[in-house]
Amino acid sequence: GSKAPAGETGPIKIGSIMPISGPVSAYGTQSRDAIIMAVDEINAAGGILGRQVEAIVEDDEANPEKTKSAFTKLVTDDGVIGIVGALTSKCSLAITADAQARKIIMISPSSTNDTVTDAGDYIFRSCYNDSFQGQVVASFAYKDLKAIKAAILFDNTNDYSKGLTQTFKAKFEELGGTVVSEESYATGDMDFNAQLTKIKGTAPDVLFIPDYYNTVSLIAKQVKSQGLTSTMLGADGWDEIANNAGDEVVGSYYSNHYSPDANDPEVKAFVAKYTELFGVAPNALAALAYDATYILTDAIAKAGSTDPEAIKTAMMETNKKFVTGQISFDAKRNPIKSAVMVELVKGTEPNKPAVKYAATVNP
Amino acid sequence: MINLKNRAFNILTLTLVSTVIFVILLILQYFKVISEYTGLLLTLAGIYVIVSLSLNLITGFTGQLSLGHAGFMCVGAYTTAIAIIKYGMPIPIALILGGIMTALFGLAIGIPTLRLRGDYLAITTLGFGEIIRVIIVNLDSLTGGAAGLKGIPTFSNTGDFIIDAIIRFSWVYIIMILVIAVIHNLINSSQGRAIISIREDDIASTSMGVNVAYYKVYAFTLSAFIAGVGGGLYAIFFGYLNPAMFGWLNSVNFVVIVVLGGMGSITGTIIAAVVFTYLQEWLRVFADFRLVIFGLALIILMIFWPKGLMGNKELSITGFIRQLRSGEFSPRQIKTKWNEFRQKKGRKKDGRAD
Amino acid sequence: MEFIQQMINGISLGSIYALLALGYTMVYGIVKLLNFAHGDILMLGAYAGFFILTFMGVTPASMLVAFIFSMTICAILGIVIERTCYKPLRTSPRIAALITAIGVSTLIENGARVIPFMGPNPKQFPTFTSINYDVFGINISMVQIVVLGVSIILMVLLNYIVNGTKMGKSMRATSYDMDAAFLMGINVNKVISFTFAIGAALGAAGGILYATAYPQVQPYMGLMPGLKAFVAAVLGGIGSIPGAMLGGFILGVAETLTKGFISSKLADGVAFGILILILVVKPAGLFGKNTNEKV
Amino acid sequence: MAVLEVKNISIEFGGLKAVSNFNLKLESGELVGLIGPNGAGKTTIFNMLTGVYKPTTGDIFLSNRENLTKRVNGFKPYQITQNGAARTFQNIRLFKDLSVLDNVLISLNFNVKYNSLQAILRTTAFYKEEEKLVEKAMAILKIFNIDTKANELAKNLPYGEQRKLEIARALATGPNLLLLDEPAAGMNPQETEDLMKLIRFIRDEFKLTILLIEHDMKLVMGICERIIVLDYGQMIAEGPPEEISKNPKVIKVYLGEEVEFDA
Amino acid sequence: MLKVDEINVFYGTIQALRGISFEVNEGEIVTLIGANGAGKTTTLRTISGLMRPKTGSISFLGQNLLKCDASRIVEMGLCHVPEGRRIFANLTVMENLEMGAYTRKDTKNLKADYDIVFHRFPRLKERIKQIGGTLSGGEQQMLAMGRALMARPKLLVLDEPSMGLAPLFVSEIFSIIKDINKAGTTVLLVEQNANMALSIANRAYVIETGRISLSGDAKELAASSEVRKAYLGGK
Ligand SMILES: Nc1ncnc2c1ncn2[C@@H]1O[C@H](COP(=O)(O)OP(=O)(O)OP(=O)(O)O)[C@@H](O)[C@H]1O
Ligand SMILES: Nc1ncnc2c1ncn2[C@@H]1O[C@H](COP(=O)(O)OP(=O)(O)OP(=O)(O)O)[C@@H](O)[C@H]1O
Ligand SMILES: [Mg+2]
Ligand SMILES: [Mg+2]
Repeated sequence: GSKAPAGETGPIKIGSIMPISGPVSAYGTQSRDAIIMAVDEINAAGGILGRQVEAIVEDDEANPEKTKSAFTKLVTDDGVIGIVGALTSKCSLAITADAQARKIIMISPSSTNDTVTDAGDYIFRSCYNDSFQGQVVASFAYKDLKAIKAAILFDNTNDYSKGLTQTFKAKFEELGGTVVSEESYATGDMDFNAQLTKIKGTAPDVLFIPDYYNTVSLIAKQVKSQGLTSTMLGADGWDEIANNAGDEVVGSYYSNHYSPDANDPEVKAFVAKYTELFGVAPNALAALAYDATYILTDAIAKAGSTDPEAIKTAMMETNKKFVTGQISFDAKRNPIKSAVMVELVKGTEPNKPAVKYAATVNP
Repeated sequence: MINLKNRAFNILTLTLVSTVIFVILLILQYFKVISEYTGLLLTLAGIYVIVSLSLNLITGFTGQLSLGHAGFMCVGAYTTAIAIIKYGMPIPIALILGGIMTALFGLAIGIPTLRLRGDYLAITTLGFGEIIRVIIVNLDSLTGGAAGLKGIPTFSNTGDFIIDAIIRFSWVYIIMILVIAVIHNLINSSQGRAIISIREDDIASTSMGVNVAYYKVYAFTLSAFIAGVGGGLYAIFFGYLNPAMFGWLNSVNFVVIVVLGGMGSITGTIIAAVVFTYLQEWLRVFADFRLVIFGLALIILMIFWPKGLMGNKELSITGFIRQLRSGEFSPRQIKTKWNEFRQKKGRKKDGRAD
Repeated sequence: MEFIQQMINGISLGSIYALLALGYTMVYGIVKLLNFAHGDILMLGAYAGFFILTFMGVTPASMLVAFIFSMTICAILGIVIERTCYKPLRTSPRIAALITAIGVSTLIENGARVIPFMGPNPKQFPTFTSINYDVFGINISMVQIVVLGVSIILMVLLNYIVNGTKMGKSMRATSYDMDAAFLMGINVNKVISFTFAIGAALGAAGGILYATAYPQVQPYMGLMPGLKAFVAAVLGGIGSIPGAMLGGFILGVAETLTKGFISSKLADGVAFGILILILVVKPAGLFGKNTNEKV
Repeated sequence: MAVLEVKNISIEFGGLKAVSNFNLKLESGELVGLIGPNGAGKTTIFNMLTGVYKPTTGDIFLSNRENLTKRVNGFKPYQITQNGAARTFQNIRLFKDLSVLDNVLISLNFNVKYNSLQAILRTTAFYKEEEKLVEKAMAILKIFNIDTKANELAKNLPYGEQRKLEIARALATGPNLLLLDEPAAGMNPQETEDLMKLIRFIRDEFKLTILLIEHDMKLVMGICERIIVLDYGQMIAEGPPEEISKNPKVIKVYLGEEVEFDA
Repeated sequence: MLKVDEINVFYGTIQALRGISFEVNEGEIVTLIGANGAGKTTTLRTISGLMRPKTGSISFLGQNLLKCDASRIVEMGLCHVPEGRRIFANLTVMENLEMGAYTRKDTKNLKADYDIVFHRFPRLKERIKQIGGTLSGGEQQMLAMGRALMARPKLLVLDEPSMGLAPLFVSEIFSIIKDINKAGTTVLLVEQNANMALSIANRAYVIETGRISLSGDAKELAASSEVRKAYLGGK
């Protein structure tokens, strides 16, 4: 295998693979900025193991093919010892087997698909996975909202959306509710009237829409114009919806990794600094990428060397409060942490909803 | 036309040249002169060459625009992967199976669409490609659906990454050479001429005794077979498949490669496929500007080389030597050509003035 | 009841496809170019509307300004694109122009992503508060009615231009034989520019209507509708104006009914399946003339 | 023995009877002219004979070189060609972007003695056969005096040579019956004269039966042994040139009064 | 009226015309004759603006044609009936004729002109609604000619108008040419049927591989043995 060829004195190289271009670049650039911010902080504080940290970011356009070549470049040409990435699950899945084989520590900040960490003990993530999140939303719906009938509208061509659908459904039905209708669409669809008409016929209490905010904001408008009154529920993909939708989403809930309005000092410091540096408030993925960088560098520091074996062991010992909460790893290298449910409420201006912390749901 | 006199020489040079290039590349990779990353790109380029050549067979040589080649690749990839994962088949058999399965799809598409021409055929193949994707997304239990298919064992697992990379490269390279040979030999034969005549004028073609329908379907099926094998290699190469890897925009990429290389030119396609693969990587540093540059490049290339790099000609070493000998590249010749070029430019300016 | 509602959903989706297919078919009909960039013109048109509406607020007057502004800008852009990118390729193989169109499309989409005031992030498109009519339990929205109305008006108008005016005559002549058209004294360059201008203006109008129906703008927003419009145009027989219209409706209704009554997972598959079936039966589309050349 | 026998064929285009109840019998070795005013249906008859159009009624019988006679109604054009009838086109339809040699080689494709697998594997059979094909093609080109241009692209030939290549290409399919549609169109009188000699020569050399359409009376009257005159899709006269040229009906609808020709 | 001066025209790198010069005066019939591939069609295409010469100049009615695009040239009154007919294959016969009148401003007289065309070519009248592309070769040739007549040009440029026409119509075409010439239209004619062409023309030029090799009075040229041998066939 290729051990980090960098001499004991050179910088410690960390790779990152993010979609800087392509359809989800909005997420990728924020995550990249957060990673660089973290690395700069670490270097300003004197680095780790007495060495500076260098982050090398490669763009994969959220295309698994590019993720693979970016990974190979980072590992064989640049000699990175760990990877923060990839962003989407399908991209991460394209490299997990390679990372495991080459003993490269990989920590994905945001790939929530359950199977991402299956490839082996070198693969970690800083976000919770779809099963967990689906369960959180389902129990919130059943217990807190007292919903009995749920409908789901999901993206059938997106693993994230599909994964959440399955776990939500399983948990909701286990709790005693019924999923009265389950409709889908394909990535890029803009018209959901057909599905919504069908859903309306089943009169659900809640409508679970596990997708990203840009699609959700479109769906929400059509939900309202169809006169469908069920409470809408979402997951972490809804992050940023408050800035991208109007009053039609008011009254909906979604699960997230953290709530920027929380009173935690870590959160406050991170949000303030990020906003100052980049001019926009960080989204949840940025926070996760920031945390992932720290989890990795902390482990290197704790391991006292760049030996992958040692870092891996140190990673497993992580137990600390980060921006997105207290994090430690379970046996499958998923973080053990709590999720928050946030509610969308009327903002100060019309058509500018605000986010309100609703509940913390623990595993 | 086939140069009959040089027949032994041709076969010999072809085998020799390809073997020598192969061995050199292997040695370079082994001694890390070519980095593993470059090696990976070379391998990927090989797969692109295979699929692009198969597309060229129908688009360049038969003259039928297909926008569904990623769909063919997809069928081959999934078939091969499933054959290996679920049924434990050895790689060669799985690859052939992938090819056959795709050929069946090709046949199923080729026959009903025989009457379609040009853009109507293009949109139909695009539709088939998308239907294939819809099927694969919905066959969750077999294909992993939207989450993709993981854990496809790679070509070898020696524990030494360099050796593994070399083995992987060899698989792709050898199959690529075979594909080149098959297409080249087919095109330069009576059957190949029949295929080309369809592109030129199908009414004249059928009037000269060419069974147009047969050869169209033949080319379509063979093309699908090769694309399927390419897809199979891709699956093993990646170890992971996702339906999103085979969208219609990927099909468009293959069309771009074929046109840039020159419709109906084998060497053109090869060069374009390799350049395309590398360009994708090199331009990555430009982040969001990458595709801006790419778009611009496409426009400029087409305006200046509307027939692609090679037109329908082939790059040939012997031809090049012949040109050298004939003094085509003698200093004097080059000088006159340069002068002609300058004159032409000068005149263009005048042209604008009036 | 649900069936009627789904039909209405389908027709309103179809009218959007139809509107876009019109622009496609226009350009294709005259220059035989699959203008891959048509969807991107739609995007630019929607952005132009977006700027006007954010700047002026949403009123009927500003809506009108948005339409005029965006259609004008896009028409000019259409002409510029034609002059710089397609004109040099008129005598080249058609596929070269197709690749150029792909290049133009890539350039516009990704250019929009790097232009600071557009950027990669989706933006909310300002709209009127939606008015819904509830007729015997059937839900129709104002936007649906407007889109349908505008598409039909534009189709009639286009049909008139192409079949009833001198310009239309020159357009048809140009489409059949460019050299011969020159020899009749037709200024082919002007005709083609006009065609592109109209095509692009239609795209822009489509963009604003599209963004009103699905209120969001982002650089890749033209991709899917562009593809669907392409399918609709082919379905109807490329080059045929009523064909494009019908193709759009068939596609919209087929998609919606599949989602409503078969399975939403198969919608795209079924839509393409219908396309293929129709083409296998009618190889030149529904309204396409199967011009068998005389031997 | 009859090479071609056409019984009562008719075809309509949207109500217009382009050809009605046309009968024709060509004996082996004949050189027959088919003339008639513009739009009389001559090309349409060719199109029916070669399978491009399907006659609405009637039968067509065609014999190949082995004297095997088949009823060829509804055959595809390639099947007709393979059964021994080849044609040229009124509007030249060469494979423009291919070489002159390739144009001829394509016509040899259906008799080729190797299959595509042998071609791909480049077996000896392949090389032997290729060599033969090229020889054969060159021989045909030589007859038309365009063998020196074998490697030029067809579209770069002057019009007259393109017409010759069309004939060469049709000849290469090894036909029993050759159908020529206005072979002299666009040729000047001198070239037409050369062409006449050529047509006679190939007829004798290849033992062909030839049916030709032509408006150049010098050519038609000069080489045809029998002439069939068509008007509005119906045969109005048939006979040797001398007779036809004096037939008042033919003069009225086709030849015109003032035209004199020196055959 | 038309003056072509030293034009050199290329197809890519192939030079098709090598310094061709000639002129056509008002009221004349001038014919260009020459073997296949001599460059006659190329000359006509260059005059009507479909191709551009690399060097040389062309003027029509005192204006420099190289400054005008093809459509402008037609408006000036130069009408070209191209080789291979180039009728609009998807338009009906009537629509094709209407296209011919595209530049006409005097719409009043159109009706009369249609009648003239239909009188000349009764076959076209029979097929008035037929799609141009499905006409027979000769019918298409008639349509091309009829279309040109509808334009009422000052200078009519004809490229092999008799190609593919039945003998009866060949003489008809030539009598039409004579008639419209009498009515005031100048004609530049390219014909393979050199006998006929020379018999109606005032003057003639012989083109040989892109150059003018002979020129002069049509009757005299027709009589010269050189021309007889090369272009008029035998004897
Ligand atoms: N596909 C078609 N559709 C409609 N009419 C047709 C079609 N093909 C031919 N015709 C008509 O049938 C008649 C016969 O045409 P054909 O081409 O056979 O004439 P021809 O005798 O070859 O004439 P020419 O000497 O001018 O070539 C013509 O009037 C023509 O308009
Ligand atoms: N598109 C083209 N590309 C290349 N060469 C061409 C092209 N068109 C014509 N030529 C060449 O230019 C020369 C002149 O051709 P042109 O068509 O003007 O001859 P022509 O005198 O009209 O002959 P014809 O009597 O056959 O119509 C010929 O040598 C021909 O091969
Ligand atoms: Mg004919
Ligand atoms: Mg000519």
